[in-house]
Amino acid sequence: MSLELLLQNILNPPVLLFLLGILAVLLRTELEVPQPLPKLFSLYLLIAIGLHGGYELSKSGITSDVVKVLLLAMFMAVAVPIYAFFILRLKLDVYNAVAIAATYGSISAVTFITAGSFLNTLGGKYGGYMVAAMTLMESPAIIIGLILLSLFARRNENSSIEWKEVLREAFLNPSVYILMGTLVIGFITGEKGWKAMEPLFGNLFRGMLAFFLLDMGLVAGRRLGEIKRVGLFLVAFGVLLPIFNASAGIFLAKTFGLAKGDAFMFSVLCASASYIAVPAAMRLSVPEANPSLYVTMSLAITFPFNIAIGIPLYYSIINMLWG
Amino acid sequence: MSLELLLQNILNPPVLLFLLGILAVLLRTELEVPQPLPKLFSLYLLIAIGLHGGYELSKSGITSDVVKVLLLAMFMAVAVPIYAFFILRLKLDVYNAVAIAATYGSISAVTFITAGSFLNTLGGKYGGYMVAAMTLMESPAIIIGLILLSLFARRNENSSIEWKEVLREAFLNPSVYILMGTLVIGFITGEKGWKAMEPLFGNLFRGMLAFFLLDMGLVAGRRLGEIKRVGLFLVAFGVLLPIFNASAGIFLAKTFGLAKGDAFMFSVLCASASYIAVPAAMRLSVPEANPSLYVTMSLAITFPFNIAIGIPLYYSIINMLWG
Amino acid sequence: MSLELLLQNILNPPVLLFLLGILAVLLRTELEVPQPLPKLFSLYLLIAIGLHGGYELSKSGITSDVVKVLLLAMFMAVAVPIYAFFILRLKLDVYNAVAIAATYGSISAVTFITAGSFLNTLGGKYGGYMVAAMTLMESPAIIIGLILLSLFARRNENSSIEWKEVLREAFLNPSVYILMGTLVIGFITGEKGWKAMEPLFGNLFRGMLAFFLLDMGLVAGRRLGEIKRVGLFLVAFGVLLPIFNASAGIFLAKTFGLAKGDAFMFSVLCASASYIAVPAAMRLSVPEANPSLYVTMSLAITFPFNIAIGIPLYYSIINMLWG
Amino acid sequence: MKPMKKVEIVIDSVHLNRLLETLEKAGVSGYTVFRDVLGKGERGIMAGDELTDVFKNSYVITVCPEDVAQKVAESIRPLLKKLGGMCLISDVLWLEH
Amino acid sequence: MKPMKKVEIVIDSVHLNRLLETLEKAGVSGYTVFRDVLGKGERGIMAGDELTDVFKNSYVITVCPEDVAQKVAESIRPLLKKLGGMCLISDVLWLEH
Amino acid sequence: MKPMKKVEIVIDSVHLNRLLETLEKAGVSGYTVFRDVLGKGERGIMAGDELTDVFKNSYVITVCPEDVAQKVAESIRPLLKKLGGMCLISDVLWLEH
Ligand SMILES: Nc1ncnc2c1ncn2[C@@H]1O[C@H](COP(=O)(O)O)[C@@H](O)[C@H]1O
Ligand SMILES: Nc1ncnc2c1ncn2[C@@H]1O[C@H](COP(=O)(O)O)[C@@H](O)[C@H]1O
Ligand SMILES: Nc1ncnc2c1ncn2[C@@H]1O[C@H](COP(=O)(O)O)[C@@H](O)[C@H]1O
Ligand code: NA
Ligand code: NA
Ligand code: NA
Repeated sequence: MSLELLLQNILNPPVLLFLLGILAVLLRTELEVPQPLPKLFSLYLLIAIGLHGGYELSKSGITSDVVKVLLLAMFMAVAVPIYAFFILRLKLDVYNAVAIAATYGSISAVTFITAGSFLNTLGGKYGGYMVAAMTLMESPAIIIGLILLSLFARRNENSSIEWKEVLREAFLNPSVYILMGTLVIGFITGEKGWKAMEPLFGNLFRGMLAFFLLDMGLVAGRRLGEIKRVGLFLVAFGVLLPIFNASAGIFLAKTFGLAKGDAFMFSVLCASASYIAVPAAMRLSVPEANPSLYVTMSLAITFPFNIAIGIPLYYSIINMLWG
Repeated sequence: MSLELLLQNILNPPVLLFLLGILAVLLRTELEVPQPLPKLFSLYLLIAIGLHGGYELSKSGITSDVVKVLLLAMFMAVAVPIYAFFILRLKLDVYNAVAIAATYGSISAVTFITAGSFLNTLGGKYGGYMVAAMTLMESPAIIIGLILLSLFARRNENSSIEWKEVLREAFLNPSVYILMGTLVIGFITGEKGWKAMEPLFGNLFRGMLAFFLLDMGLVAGRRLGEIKRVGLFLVAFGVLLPIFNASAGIFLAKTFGLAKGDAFMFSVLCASASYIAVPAAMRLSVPEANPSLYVTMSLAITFPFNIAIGIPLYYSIINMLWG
Repeated sequence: MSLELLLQNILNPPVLLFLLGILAVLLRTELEVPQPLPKLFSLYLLIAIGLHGGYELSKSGITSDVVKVLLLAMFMAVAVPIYAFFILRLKLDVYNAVAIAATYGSISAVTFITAGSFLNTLGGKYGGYMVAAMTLMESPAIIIGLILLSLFARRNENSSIEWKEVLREAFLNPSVYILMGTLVIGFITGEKGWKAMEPLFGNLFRGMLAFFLLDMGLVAGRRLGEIKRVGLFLVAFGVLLPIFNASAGIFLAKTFGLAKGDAFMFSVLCASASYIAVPAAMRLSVPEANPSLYVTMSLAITFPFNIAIGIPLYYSIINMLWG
Repeated sequence: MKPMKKVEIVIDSVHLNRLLETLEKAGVSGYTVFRDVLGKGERGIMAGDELTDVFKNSYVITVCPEDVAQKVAESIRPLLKKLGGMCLISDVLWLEH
Repeated sequence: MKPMKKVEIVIDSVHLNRLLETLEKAGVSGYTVFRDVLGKGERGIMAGDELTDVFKNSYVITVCPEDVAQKVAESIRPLLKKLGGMCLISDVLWLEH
Repeated sequence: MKPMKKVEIVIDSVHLNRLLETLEKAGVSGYTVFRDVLGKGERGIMAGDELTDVFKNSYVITVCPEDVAQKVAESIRPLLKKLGGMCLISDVLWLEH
């Protein structure tokens, strides 16, 4: 990865605001973005990306290429939590291994969005169906995680998994639902719908992302203090697994002939870890696992790593391979 | 009403987001737009429509046509709660009849705004004074309701109505106040003022409406479960009275020669029911009435009906009559 | 000051919305902009002004003129709280004198922003470094105040000032931090960064200011009732000191040859009083002082005075001197 | 530490102002208010409605001497009868400072 | 005024629904819920995390007769054992209206 | 169920951190915090001011054994004397789990 690319990524208002947020915590300022403003930003970003993705999809149509991407996405969403689990079991009990594996099997929408914004500044493009791929990749890890749990954990009756609840939590959690819904709405209403929504959900997008990343920096910064309790193994895991996942994604993308921009976004999806949907699901279904581990790893290690270094790194690899 | 018109209304991002909100509740997702974000959206919409209406009014001036519309608005705002009350008394006690009658005598700003957005997509227009008409129509129903109450209910001393409070609640409730205030500000500052406000309060308007309607869908959806407790009579009332009110509005509009767009907006005002100002006032002044009835009817029956079916229905009638 | 200029200032949506907010309280409407929406607006305004100032600074570069302005800013930020303290001591105990002096020694970002918006409508301009000057002027008054306190108050051990806390509170309070941070980000990312942020942080700026001033009107209005308890001396102080400070600022600006727009913004900074950062710091470090005094003076007297009368007044003086 | 009575009240948010006036008239020296509290009681679920305060409770604590508590209870009873809600009284020790 | 038991419970917000179901099964006639409460206990600091409810508590009050309180305590104990949290019981007088 | 003391404290939100530090030093095992509580007392109305925490209270509950409660009371008294606020102590039963 060239230093230039790294700087091009970092010296951008969104990433700098993220760092400003982290620094605010380190310097113990009392800066905060109080609840529920973060929810306003995350809702906005999900709706914006859903509507825009749906609109793009309505232009391109659902081609065999689209189906290919979706199948690859599905495959990685199932594979990652499984191999992550067995790696984690080397050091951790079943509960924590399940929760962390599920966290890394799923994705982070904000990482995806930041990568898209980075790609745009370089003049690149990705297909609207990548948003569908992202949506597809959110949930399977939760199911896989709980299957692993019921296979490997001996829990007493009381703790039996309520599958109906779990399936709802997995497939109808707010972010999956809103992404899916707005994707469909964007697809149905096409050009005309998008033109009406663009002033809010298109033009303001990068500014809102920057604003939200300031808050993400605060949230990540607050978790930084917990890193020492996470231990070296998990810190290394939180950096190396994303790199490995991205590489696996790039390999698949090359093998199956994805376009350059799509390959990049796919690798970012593989590399990213969930910090909203999966932690909420794990807290509910695997209360034995320690949320300080999986939330801290996802928020304070993997997310900043991807935002600052991962994104240009994966891009430079792809740049080499796709030319 | 042609199917095409119905689809043209429904296949729009705002209405689809409203349906997405309802569906989110039916599917028991945990999607929510937490407080006070809904207040941000409703404040925004009120200010935007007030400023824009005032600006339009500053262009057209206050003509005899304007006075005509305002008088018609006043007339309907007084007439509707009276006849609604006597219809409701067929089945209900005085308290609930008063509360529901007041609810239907007043208006819903979001219904008005959605209708305006629908009109725009069809290339239609309405006068800025329609916003003044809407403002005028919010309050009288509360007063009429309480006059009916003091005429027909036997309450003990303790429950005597505090008229001063009631009048303040009616004429200075937040939405009336903000609409009136921004209407005046838009009127005073004219072209120059509007140009400065347009990027926020004009360009983003349709997107913000769509965002807010997602939340309105959630709120309406949560009330849907109460419909069975409301009973068939009131459900029918919640659909038929709006149609009747709209028809009465159309009849008056035709008789007094209103322009097409104004007639449409006027009919929507007549058809709509309040779910913010009036319920708050009724809860305070008529605690004997059951809020599950009037809030549910307004939010879960009449509002969705108007948004999805009423708006294109009234438009197609007007289209026939005005040609 | 010509009446025309006064009207030009007042008959603007932002100032009128401020008055609408005050009136809402006087009429006892229940209008409110609930928490944390005010924080959303104030964060937005700080980020917007920081990014834009940094961008402007990246165009002009850091010249000797810039250094001159910053030194003047520093000087006033130290001088004002000192002479304010001795004036206040004529009537008040040490604690309240310190707290009020610090309040007036610091600045109000919203007053600055409103002045900038006024200047723009008149076709004027100010340098991006004025934002840096503003940032510089926020904190010193807190330190000076606490130095005065330790010199003049006899407090028991328990109450000894925790200087480390105080310095952090002064230099790393949220508004100083965010202004400084976004100024640097705007400077670093220059033209390209600003272009990406402009749709949100540039185009919407005046609308957001107007929205926020509505809330500021409510907050100021709620404090109006306390004015009678503040006493004539402090009311006079709250109007006369700003005028004196602005005059001192104008004198310095003229002496040192500042450009017209910069001189105006500098005089507004000198005239304005803090109602966020300093009150929070005083509440913490000087609990003996009565917050009803310093918050009321700053919010309900000086802020409205500056917004409605001070801004055009200082401008007309400068217009005379600079021609 | 002084023995006092702690009075806890849950009431519809729309009627909060009226309750506070009643408390002041009964002579309490202070109170603490928690807005936006949810709940369930005889009159059904109060789960917030995001648009108005119609389905929202407020929770108020006031600490006072026995005789004032008695007065508070009496003046609140008709309010609760009409508007619903809940009122609890218990013993506490008040730390004097 | 009727002597009753006041049961106070602090639990992770994610498990609030389960708690309320348990209370209803135990036969309480009502409850009051305070969402978004922070705290510290055996399992560390619950300081909110702004993105999910993972590090947030809810605080619930339910007032009931002694026997119901007993039942509530029993049915809540396994919940608290597994999920953490706190449950307190004390005496109050309930103002009848 | 173990008999314990429940200590309730109302304090200015700006001084919350200092209070929590004091509690920890006094040896409490946990606490629960309600932020953004309004109120009225000797020092006037705390009705929130929307811009800072200057006119806002926080409400804290900590449950502890009698001796710790005593210690808490002592170490809190000077704080309340200087900063205002309120502290209550009462008896509760703590459900062991
Ligand atoms: N037994 C109870 N325990 C705790 N809170 C209650 C109880 N009963 C009623 N409440 C509270 O008081 C409010 C009004 O009660 P009600 O008037 O009975 O519907 C409810 O929404 C609850 O917040
Ligand atoms: N001694 C205590 N006093 C007050 N609240 C407590 C206490 N212990 C625990 N809590 C509350 O219960 C929550 C869960 O406690 P725990 O399961 O022990 O971590 C904490 O976050 C606190 O809000
Ligand atoms: N008698 C009381 N009952 C309940 N809360 C009180 C009482 N007195 C004071 N408070 C609370 O403590 C805060 C500070 O009280 P003070 O320092 O007396 O102004 C008030 O804002 C109230 O929230
Ligand atoms: Na992943
Ligand atoms: Na109507
Ligand atoms: Na100043």
